Amino acid sequence: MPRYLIRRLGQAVLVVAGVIVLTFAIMRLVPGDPAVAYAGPKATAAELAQARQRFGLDDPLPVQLWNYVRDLLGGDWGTSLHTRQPVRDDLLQAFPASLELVGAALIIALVVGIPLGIAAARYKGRLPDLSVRLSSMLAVSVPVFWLALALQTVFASGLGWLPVAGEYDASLDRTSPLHLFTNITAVDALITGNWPILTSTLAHLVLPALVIAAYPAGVVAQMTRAALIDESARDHARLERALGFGETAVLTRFALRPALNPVLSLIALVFAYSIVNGFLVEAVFNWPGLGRYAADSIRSLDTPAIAGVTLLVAVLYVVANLAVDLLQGVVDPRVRAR
Amino acid sequence: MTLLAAEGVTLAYGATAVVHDVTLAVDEGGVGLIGESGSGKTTLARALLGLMRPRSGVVRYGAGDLARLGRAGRAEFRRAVQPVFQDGSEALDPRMTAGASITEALTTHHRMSGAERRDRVAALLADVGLDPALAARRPHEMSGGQRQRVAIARALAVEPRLLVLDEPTSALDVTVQARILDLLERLAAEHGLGYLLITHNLGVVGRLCRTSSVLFAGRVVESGPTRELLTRPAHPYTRALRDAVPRLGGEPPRAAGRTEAAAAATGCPFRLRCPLAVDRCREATPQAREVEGRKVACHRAEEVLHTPASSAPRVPHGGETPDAPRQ
Amino acid sequence: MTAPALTTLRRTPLRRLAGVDRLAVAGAVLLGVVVLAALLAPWIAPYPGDGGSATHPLEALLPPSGAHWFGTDQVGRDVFSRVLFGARTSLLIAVAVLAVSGVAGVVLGVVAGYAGGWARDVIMRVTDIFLAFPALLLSLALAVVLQPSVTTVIVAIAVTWWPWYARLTASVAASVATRGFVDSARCLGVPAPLIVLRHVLPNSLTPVLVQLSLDGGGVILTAAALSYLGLGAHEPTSEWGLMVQQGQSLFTTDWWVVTFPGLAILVTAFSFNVLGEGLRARLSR
Amino acid sequence: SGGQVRGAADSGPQPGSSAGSAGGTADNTFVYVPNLDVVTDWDPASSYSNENIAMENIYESLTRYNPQAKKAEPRLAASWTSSSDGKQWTFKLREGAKFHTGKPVDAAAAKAAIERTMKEGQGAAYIWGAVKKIEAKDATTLEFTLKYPAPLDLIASAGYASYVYDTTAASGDLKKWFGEGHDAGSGPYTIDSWQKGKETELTLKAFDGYWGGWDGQHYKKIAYRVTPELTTAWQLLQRGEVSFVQRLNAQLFAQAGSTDTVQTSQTPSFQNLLVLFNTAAGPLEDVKLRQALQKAIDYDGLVAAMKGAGVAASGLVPEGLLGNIPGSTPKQDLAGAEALLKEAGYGPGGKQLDLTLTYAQGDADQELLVTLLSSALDKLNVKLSAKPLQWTTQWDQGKAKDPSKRQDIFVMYWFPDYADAYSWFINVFHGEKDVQFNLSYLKDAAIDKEIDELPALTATDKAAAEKAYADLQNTIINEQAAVAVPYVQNYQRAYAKSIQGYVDNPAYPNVVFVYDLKPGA
Amino acid sequence: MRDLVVRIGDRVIASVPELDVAAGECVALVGESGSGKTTTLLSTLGLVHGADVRGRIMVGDVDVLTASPARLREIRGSRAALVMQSPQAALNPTMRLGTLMSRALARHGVKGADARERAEEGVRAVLLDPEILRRYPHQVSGGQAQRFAIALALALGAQVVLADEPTSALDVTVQAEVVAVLRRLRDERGLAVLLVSHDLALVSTIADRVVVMRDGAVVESGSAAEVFARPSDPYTRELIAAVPELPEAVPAPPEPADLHEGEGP
Ligand SMILES: Nc1ncnc2c1ncn2[C@@H]1O[C@H](COP(=O)(O)OP(=O)(O)OP(=O)(O)O)[C@@H](O)[C@H]1O
Ligand SMILES: Nc1ncnc2c1ncn2[C@@H]1O[C@H](COP(=O)(O)OP(=O)(O)OP(=O)(O)O)[C@@H](O)[C@H]1O
Ligand SMILES: [Mg+2]
Ligand SMILES: [Mg+2]
Repeated sequence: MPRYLIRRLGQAVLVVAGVIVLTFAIMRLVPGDPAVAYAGPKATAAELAQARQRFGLDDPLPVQLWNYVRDLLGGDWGTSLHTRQPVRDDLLQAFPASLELVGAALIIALVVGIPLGIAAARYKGRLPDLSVRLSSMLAVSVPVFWLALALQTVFASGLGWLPVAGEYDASLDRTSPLHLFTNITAVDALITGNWPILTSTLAHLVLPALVIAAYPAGVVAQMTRAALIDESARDHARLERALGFGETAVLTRFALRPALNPVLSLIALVFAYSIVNGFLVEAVFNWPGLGRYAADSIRSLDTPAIAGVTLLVAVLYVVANLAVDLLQGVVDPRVRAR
Repeated sequence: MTLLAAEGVTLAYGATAVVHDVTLAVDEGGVGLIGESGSGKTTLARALLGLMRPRSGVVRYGAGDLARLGRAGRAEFRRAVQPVFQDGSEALDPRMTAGASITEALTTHHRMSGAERRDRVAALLADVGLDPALAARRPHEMSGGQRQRVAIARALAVEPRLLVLDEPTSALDVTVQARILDLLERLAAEHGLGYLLITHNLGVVGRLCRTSSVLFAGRVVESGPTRELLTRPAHPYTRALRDAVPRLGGEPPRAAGRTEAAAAATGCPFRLRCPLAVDRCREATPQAREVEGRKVACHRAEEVLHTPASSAPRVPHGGETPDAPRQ
Repeated sequence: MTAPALTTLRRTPLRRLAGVDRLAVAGAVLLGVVVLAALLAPWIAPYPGDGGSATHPLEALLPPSGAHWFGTDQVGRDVFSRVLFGARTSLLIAVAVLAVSGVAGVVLGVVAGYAGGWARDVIMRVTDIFLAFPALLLSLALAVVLQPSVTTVIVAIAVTWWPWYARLTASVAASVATRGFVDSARCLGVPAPLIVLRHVLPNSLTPVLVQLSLDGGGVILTAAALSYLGLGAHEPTSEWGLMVQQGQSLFTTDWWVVTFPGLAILVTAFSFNVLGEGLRARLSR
Repeated sequence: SGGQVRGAADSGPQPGSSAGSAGGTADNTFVYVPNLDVVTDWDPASSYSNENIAMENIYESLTRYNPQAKKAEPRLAASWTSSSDGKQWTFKLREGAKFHTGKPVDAAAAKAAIERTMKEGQGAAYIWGAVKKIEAKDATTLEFTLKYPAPLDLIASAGYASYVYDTTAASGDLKKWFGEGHDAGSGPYTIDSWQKGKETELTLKAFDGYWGGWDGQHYKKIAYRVTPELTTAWQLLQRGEVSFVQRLNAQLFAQAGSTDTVQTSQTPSFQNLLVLFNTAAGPLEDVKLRQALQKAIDYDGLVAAMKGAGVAASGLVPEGLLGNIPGSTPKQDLAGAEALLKEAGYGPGGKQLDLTLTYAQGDADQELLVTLLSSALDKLNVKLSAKPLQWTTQWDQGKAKDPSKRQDIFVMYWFPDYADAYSWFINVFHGEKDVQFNLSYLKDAAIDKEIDELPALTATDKAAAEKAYADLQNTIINEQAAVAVPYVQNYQRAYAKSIQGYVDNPAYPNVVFVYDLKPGA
Repeated sequence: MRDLVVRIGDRVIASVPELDVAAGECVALVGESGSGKTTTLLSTLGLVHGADVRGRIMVGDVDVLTASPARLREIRGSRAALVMQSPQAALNPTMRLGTLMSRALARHGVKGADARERAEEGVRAVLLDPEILRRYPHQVSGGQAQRFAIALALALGAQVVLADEPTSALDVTVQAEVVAVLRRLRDERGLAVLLVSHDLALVSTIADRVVVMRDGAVVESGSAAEVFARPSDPYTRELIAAVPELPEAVPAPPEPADLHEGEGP
């Protein structure tokens, strides 16, 4: 296990390094001169030159890259052009909200997707299976930005069951202010026992989380079904049947655990995908997360911010992958032996 | 005359060596290579076929080193040495008809007109006892036996001097297996082919090979005339193998000690499973030496040869001595 | 023993079709309808001009009716006609992206898978890096750099899509490369490029083709998302994502402007998914 | 970041406050819904962006423009006089006004603030361009000496750069201090909390020492809840979660008009849309092409499709301001456009003309213009590549040092910094050393000279000024074809039924003077 | 087990007019690949899916074909247990052997200390250390895994073991070990064994009776000694002829006296 871990870590570091280089390359391709953006429209030639020097824009590219990496490691992710705040602070501000949203979505996806996958595998080829397959395919085919609008119109403004937008009822800030620890509203509300904010946050989470959950739920259901069917056709399932276990028991008590492995390896991918889907959904629901920040930076060609978001999501993906690998070791002892 | 030989070959996948310092020569008579699953038979075959480079040692083809052959030498080697793998369906491209597969072999080394090709394909198929109409079929449209014969026909198409047969029948039914073995025997006799036959089936080697080597954990533990090896094994492992083979109407097979024990990393690799192991076996790796007409790597070979089987490995009996599991 | 095997020979094409997964057929039919709509758009659209540059501001935002099945948009264009023309844009993007990234990915993947060694290491690490960026994210970053246009969308998505095929092909090709028939061809002395072309490539393609058809939906969704964010197609091109974005603020008042293009995306992506899923089910059997 | 508190720490849970009920009116908070981030610059000297919706409630200028009376009225200045030549202005300050820092608002403080703003020279600081000298005669008397005659009472009412603030508020770097979210104004509200990027970005609370006092009904708090999507904003308003939506589209506005819980107001504004053509570089250097583009715009269609959100423009200067020229509303003329294109070698059958255009991200009306224009041009073999951008980005690109990086067509709204037509000309069409707002890059000495004479003419001879404005507009629009003006915006506001006393003041776009409102029942 | 008659589907995959296995008896099903051996074996437990199974299959006093699914699950494992071809693949990779054992025991109503005792006893009976219960399948050798499968059957109290080519994936030396365990249990505990194999040599050393199948039909059956000595069907003769013979050891080593007493085909 340790050796395997070290190799995986090494790979991850390599990928992160590549991600940094690629991000750097893209940033250099962006039209517009960062020095002009920094020095402002009225800058004199001397001021411009000074800005160029400050940003090291006159250095050869490898030196610039090196400086960039050094700054990143030193915690300097640049300054956003549109918020005029350090990108790192912006990200720290926006990320917890995204995490909250995507976390809720993934929980929904797992809670819905896995049982559906089990049901489909249990009744393979019959009506439940067909309906699960079709609905999961629908779920992965639906454009999220459109789904967001549709759900909001129907459930929030039409039926009025759920809040329209926002993270929680803002007036609660005045009646029961929230102490922040993790910056994740629901979590903080929970640990500080701030029930009004917690219930409000959960109510506000439902719609956006459902929208973001559509894709992962579909994928998880499909994958669970496929893996379970695979697994239940294996020799060990036959033995389990021969030991007197019924079909449902074979699926849930025996096949599910090895089948979870491929499902797990999807989670990292789906996690990153969902964060990016937030780019399309957060604006509709006014969710103050990474997605809205990213969308804003893209619209304002805010290179440092775009680079920051890109880096953050890519690194998250790598980390999530690593975490999933470790988790797989928990689920599947064979992995541990590697 | 030796056509192909491994001299002190060590083979490795990544960092782990799986074949250690093996010397083996293939000449015109059949040569057998026996060993349990995972002992390195296929790996050695791949090296002999030039599909894998030895970490140390050389594979000799004729007088030259296989790794150092020039373009022409390599082409000649390719024509002279052909493999037949375990599973016919594996050896044939699933997308090619039998005819196309054989044609590919024909045209790789020779230019041929279309008519010539068709004739040769038909002749080759007939040679291995198949209906030439089979040329139009794809692997999945043929039975295992048919596939294996097509694979043999393909190997024969380049008119090799030597075949490397890696468990050519283990995927097949006993009846089909018998037919293929008959065919090989006949072809070897008719074409004067040399071959290396890899198998874990002692009966097959006994029938087809004049000399044999026994591989254990990547080491040749015994080699010599097949008949000698099978009737009077000098290595405890050879003996265990032979005793474990069930015989039609014969005694129930005997198990050879702690079969789940791994090969030892130091000293004699077999010692953990060996009923005759003594301290010396732990201390020194036995080197191959001549004992009564064969080469054997065992400190106690003479004793094995001359002890009656009563002291041979026993089936552990009763519940009183459960095996100490080893990891 | 050969009897069951022989029956496959006698199968008529019709029977073979019957054996194909019903889902795959359903997907193919649905997709066929979309393709037909795209191809025939200029002839079947009630107002072909509206698919392009015609505008009728005085007829803006008419609800669905006999004259305008899907109503009209902010500048009075027939939404039905634009949805039909939008199929052209979406399918063009999907086909172009899949072709470009498919070819690039397969070529690199086969090389990596067959050659192994450092070539494989280099190619796989590079794909790993690209894979660390979710497709939409990297496309976004690229689309910001490039001028927004359909070509930009194609390039941006293709750049993020090829690594999937490279990785898939590499793993398939690597396992194909260890199969007996490849060894057997090497032992025959067949030159490496020929082995790759003749044996490795054809035997590695099937899963890639299935993946390609599964991905059609993903590409269409990504393209729509890019246009939705204003980084893709622009006026007066008919593009579904763009249509949703422009009609977004009208959803509660003039629902048809957004609903139909959204449904079009859904149906097209769905048909790709059903087809791919059907093919995959067929393949894994 | 343990222990940070979100929300007002000082006002603990209040008994009886109904959680989750209509946010806003119930607890005496006015909730404003902007569609963009509120604050980009907290420095009252350089602030020149959306934060005006907050700044106008925090800071005060000497005067305020009254759109009904069409003149400046007292604010921090209780009264003022000017010399007959218009070069000497004396303002009498209100007594008893206090900064939020506790310091009194006196003439010396006002002088310091305005001088700092002039010195910083950023944002709209140019409005003080005529000022030669400021003197604090006594605690309440502030005297301005001008280089040339200018309407200083109007100038002092400007929406930007006119604020009076406490320049001694910070012990260290004042700009930095502002940037941390502090204020030094004298207005009715002061900053309560500010969290960039959060949904409720900013809250203001009542300043107890406000000179106007807090008798009667007033909102005690203002919250700014950023909501980019119009639909979302509308739904929030409909459900009573917010008080005021800055902007809806025509359809939602119509719906709002027939919704019981909501009231609407529609006001003609001083804000018009400018389609600026790049006269300095690229294909549009050719005046024929610019004229062709002017003719390609479907003016009537656009106004029709806007369904009331805009009215046809007549010249550069909106109705209600001196300099407006009635009866010169443009019309689409595709045949004319085609002929002009042909002359220049383009058009159907000729070369394809590729043009780039930038406009404001998320602005439905500009989007309509772009759709109509690109469709019309498409028929004329002109390919328009339009890019929606956030303002700063669009603007930065427009100001690019390298002319080849600039767009061919720049679409933006313009409204005067104070209620005077001069703003369009001096800012947008006067030649500039470094490009600021002259985004058609027009550089014409004759035009510049005429513009430079405008303030003096306005201050002295109205009729001559009127004629000068008409001439200038003819030159710029018809001869130079530097711009097309498709429409003047109507401000369409929607707000909670309970709010009483709301008046839209077009001189301060989007600003709600919350102190003036009554929360109602 | 009496009167086992199996007919399957419209296409006959396996048709066995009669097949009885008595306690303490080892019956071998032999035949080429695809001849229906596995199908016959699985139908004994009602585990053949997607096929039309007719006839009468009795396991003890339970008619497999008419029994309720619950009753059927009841007898699976506790009356008749399965040992499959590939040892590791037959065990759930994510589960310790002990977990599988205790779940199976719990399924048949044995829990707690009782279960632990039964498990350890079963494992000891196949000459394994109970320590093996703490391992995962990938940590045991093929022979151990196969013996564990037999231990499962013993712990559950099965009277008959259905072994589907239990040794064909194993090396000869390991095979000998598994076969020895089977034989011993048959002799000592009266375990009935239904063995599927295509290795005639192996069968000849262990089976009491032999059933030869081809293309889903039984071509010959009888006592092992009889079938091997005087095969009546040409196909059986071919099968026997195909068994590769080892050169006889000359001189044949004398048999150790303390082993294999009193048995033989
Ligand atoms: N590609 C590979 N990478 C790493 N290890 C391998 C590879 N192929 C084989 N091995 C290992 O090398 C050893 C020898 O394998 P090899 O296939 O040569 O054995 P074999 O004697 O042919 O076995 P069998 O009878 O099962 O075919 C085994 O331990 C096997 O696990
Ligand atoms: N589920 C199934 N559906 C259709 N045909 C099947 C199914 N299972 C088995 N068969 C067919 O039934 C026949 C008998 O299969 P069975 O597995 O019983 O043979 P076998 O004697 O065990 O063969 P082997 O020695 O290869 O294990 C074969 O032709 C097989 O293809
Ligand atoms: Mg092998
Ligand atoms: Mg079988």
